[in-house]
Amino acid sequence: MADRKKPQVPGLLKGLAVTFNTMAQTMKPKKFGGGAATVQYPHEKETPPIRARGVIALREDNCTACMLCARSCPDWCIYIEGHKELAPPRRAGGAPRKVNKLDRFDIDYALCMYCGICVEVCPFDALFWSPEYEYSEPKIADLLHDKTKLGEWMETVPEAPELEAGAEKKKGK
Amino acid sequence: MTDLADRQKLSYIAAQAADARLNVELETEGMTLNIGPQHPATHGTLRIIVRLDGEQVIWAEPGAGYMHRGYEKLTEVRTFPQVTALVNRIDWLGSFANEVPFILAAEKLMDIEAPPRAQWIRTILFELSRIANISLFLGDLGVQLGAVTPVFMAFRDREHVLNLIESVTGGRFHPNFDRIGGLKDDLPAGFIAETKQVMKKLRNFCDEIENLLFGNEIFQSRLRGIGVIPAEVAKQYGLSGANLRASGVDWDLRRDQQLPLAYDKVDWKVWTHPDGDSFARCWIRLQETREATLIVDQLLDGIPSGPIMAKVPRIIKVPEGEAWVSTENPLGEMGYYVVSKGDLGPFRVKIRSASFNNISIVPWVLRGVYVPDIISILASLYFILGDIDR
Amino acid sequence: MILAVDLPYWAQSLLRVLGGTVAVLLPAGTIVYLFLFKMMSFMQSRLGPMEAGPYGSLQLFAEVGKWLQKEDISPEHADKRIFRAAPLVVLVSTFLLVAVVPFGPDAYFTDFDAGVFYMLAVSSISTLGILMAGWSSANKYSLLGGLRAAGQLIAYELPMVLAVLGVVIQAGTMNLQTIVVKQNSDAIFGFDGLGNPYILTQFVGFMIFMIAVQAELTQTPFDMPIAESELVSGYMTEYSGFRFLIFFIAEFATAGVFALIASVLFLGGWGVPFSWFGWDAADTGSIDNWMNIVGPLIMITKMVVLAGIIMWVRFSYPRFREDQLQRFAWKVLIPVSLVNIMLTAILKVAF
Amino acid sequence: MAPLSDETAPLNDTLALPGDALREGVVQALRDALGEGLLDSLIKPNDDVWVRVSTEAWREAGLVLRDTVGCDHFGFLSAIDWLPSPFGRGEDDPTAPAPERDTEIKQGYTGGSTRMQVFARVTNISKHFGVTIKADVPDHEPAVDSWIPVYAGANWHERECHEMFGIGFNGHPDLRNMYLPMDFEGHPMRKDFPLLARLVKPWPGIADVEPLPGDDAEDGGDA
Repeated sequence: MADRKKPQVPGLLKGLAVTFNTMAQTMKPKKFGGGAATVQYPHEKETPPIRARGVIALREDNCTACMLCARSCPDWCIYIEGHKELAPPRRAGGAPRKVNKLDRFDIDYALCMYCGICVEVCPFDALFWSPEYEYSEPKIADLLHDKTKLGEWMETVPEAPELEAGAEKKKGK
Repeated sequence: MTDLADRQKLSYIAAQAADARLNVELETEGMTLNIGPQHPATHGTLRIIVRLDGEQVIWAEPGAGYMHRGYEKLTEVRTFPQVTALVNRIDWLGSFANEVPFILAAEKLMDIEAPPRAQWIRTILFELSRIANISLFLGDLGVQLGAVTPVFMAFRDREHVLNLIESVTGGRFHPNFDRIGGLKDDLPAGFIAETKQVMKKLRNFCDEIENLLFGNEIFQSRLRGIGVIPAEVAKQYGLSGANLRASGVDWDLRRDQQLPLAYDKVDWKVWTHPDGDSFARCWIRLQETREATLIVDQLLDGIPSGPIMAKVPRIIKVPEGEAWVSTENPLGEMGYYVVSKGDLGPFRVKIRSASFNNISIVPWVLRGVYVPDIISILASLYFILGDIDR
Repeated sequence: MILAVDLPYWAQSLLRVLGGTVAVLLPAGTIVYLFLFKMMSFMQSRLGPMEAGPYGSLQLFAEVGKWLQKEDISPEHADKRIFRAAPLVVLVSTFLLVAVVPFGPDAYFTDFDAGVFYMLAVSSISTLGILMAGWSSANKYSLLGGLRAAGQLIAYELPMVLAVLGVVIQAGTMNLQTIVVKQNSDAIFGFDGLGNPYILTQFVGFMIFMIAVQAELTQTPFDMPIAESELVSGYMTEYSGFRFLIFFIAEFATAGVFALIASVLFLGGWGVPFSWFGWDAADTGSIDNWMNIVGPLIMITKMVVLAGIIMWVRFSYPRFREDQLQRFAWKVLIPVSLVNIMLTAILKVAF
Repeated sequence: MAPLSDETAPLNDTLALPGDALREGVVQALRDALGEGLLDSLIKPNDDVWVRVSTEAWREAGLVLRDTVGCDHFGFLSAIDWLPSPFGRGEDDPTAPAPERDTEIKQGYTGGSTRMQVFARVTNISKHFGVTIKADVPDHEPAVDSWIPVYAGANWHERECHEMFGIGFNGHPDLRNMYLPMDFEGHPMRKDFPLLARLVKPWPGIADVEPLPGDDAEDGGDA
């Protein structure tokens, strides 16, 4: 410590001042801009941003069981089964259309790594991100959610956010 | 810093003495202490076996690999977009920065370049993840040295940065936002204004840490002259990032190579320190955090408008070839050597992660130090387990 | 405890036991809740425990309950008898310490003339307990922690003794009660508005004493024996359940007791300067009996202030290295305190 | 032990990025020093330089790179197994016949003649360029000289490489496994080592859409 130059205020005192100021800041009432940085979670909740990748929601009607999401999933955590069905024709007098109907659309959230590739590749706008995050389960097997559960989360899907100045208008999804 | 040479000589002598004691076996029976794999100082699962004479280390051997996830093998069964989601997890604190070199390597092979707006936003997010990463280092440094408060300050202010990253990418830790040819999405409205606010807070955080830790005489006496790595040795071991710059080597991949990123558009400074000791490494990181906030501020002012995605085919096949791209990640030089055979996925990806090299110097640098210095040297070398083991 | 009422011996003993327990547990509880839970949290921009009781005030009981429920594990290769006894030894040292602290004109457990000497002697018993814990745990971290603790506590005993010596010279007695009375009734070079709290005349001694206390208590920046980032938890590594709880209580109770002792030695103990009230120092009997009730409160206030400083430093600083600590003790603290004693002695003789 | 120095490396040519002449100089320097040892080289304009040296010249080439060319910063050292994977990406339909797969070993840049190659990357910090250097690893006895005498940092990289590819490094003091238990059999990064996670579970991407009754002539599945 031979090379220690004497500072104006000893560093030891400066350190004490920093902790003291933080304490004062935390103890200051909320209305004066004080308060703790933490949030008392079950009582207050933070709102996640619009784009937050909380959980994947499924709009079942749009899904055609094309398997693109299951194929692009890096973790192999999407399981799809379906069957073909005759649907009423689009135009009056047309032939009945063959459509794919979903029997099973499961996402195993124990495997999912929330990369969002499935949502991105979906060509039919059937998968969406929802910022919902409170769906933990005591048992890991219960994290395999089926299409009903995924459909329920559709309600929590927000509108896409406005873009910053200078961005190009987006086309499609 | 006048007696720098003396301190280097002292540590050199201590290392020599440790060697001698080990070789001549004059010492009394030493004690083998096993630090880790689960130990508060290893923030993860690094194991260090040290042989002690009293409290002095005569021999140390790190044992990595408790978190090896085989990413190099995994990349071989994944397509290029899937690998992006994977490499996020290498250095999980600065995860966006992991994506960039990989995407740049793939773009190099495909011979496309992201549009300017995408490059700027990439650079902004790159620097934001650097801030998120290093601010946690600054807090953790305190914990390693016994000060409990800085880490909470770090978490408090890093939260703002993570919120920013989340508002853009949707992921706090694993953005998976970079795409071959550009970015997934544009910035949401209000991002620029908010980021400027946050950068102010971060600069304030840097000041607080400087007062709380770096100015503290105890802190300085713990780190000054400890764990000196001369520039020659640092280069031999392939140290990179702040560890290399702390040894006086002026080498920063953001400046010293031409990549399609916006670093050459802003005015910034590469910090170096001649000492090469633990204090220098920590000090460089502190300065770099501050510098990064300034870089972000400047970048925000000049984002060009335009598209964020170049024209790329919907199904990405990367032409045959080999490419090496490395960037200056928060931990150091992070690079990907991508070999493609024209398939959907890479044929081989060699991931050169910074911490692997940074930690391989540990047996060299730990000789002759005391047990508490093991911790401070490890902390100052700054590793992330995922980055060592991949 | 000689109160105005005459009590039978058994009742006096019971009162002493109760008083002792309160005097040990109350400061410990106050310090843990006020500083460890709340002040530390505020300094770190958070709120601390908030769920158990209003503002987490019942958190202490929850913690105690938690520790009591846990299994009492001792490692297979541990020296079991010593391992189990060690926490008690540490706690005993705390109880012995509190025995000489005067809380009021008549509110004390014992009042004997070698109080200072006794206090310094029993405070090192905890070293023994820590060494026992470190050795018997059959764990290298514990051993290192125990050895560090022994080296450190012994090294800091000396500056503490020397710092107190200044006070003893000034007061001319080793009786803690007399020291308190003297501080409150003396005058500084003729000015008697404040009495003579020795923090003013013995400021160097006070600083050295507080630094030594910080080291005795193994609080940051001197917490190498515990050093959670190096030695996991030092000598406490292998302890769990109520034995850990005892260590924990002992740590903070000792902090409280040392803060009490510091306030006795340097801040005027249970009194505020007597001249404010027109009391005559020569006759302690003239001091009103209610001082036995107010005195402890004054003591607790002073203790909270001093413990607050100890904890504030603890939450702000990084820790030293073992060799730096020894160097600091032997090369800085001891010479300075020796000079302090010399000056005190010269001034004492001169005036 | 490296000499002690406390000088700050002064750098004035900060953004003087290397030209291709510099890269040609690298190749020339290696050719001068190694002669026959330099087997092939590739310079991509404004990008990078690859060289391939013979197995015997591997360490010598490292010394030349460090001392003559000035690449004193060690990047990494690893290996490539050029055998195409016999398992693909594990996305095969177990019910369908096994797909035909390429089995031809085809090396990348600068060619080669063996299945495995070691390659390394070193950087010249003062002149801002890097070199990727490769060497064939003999098929019958996969071993090359260790680079530890050249770059001390190669130690861990060679251990990793030994463990993952089964390549020996002559002169390496301590080729213990880093990641796997010492009695682990096989070398995980070789292409013929299966990635079991992709084999034990069927790929969920195989189309599982039941066709309409009496409609099974059509390909059931992809919409």
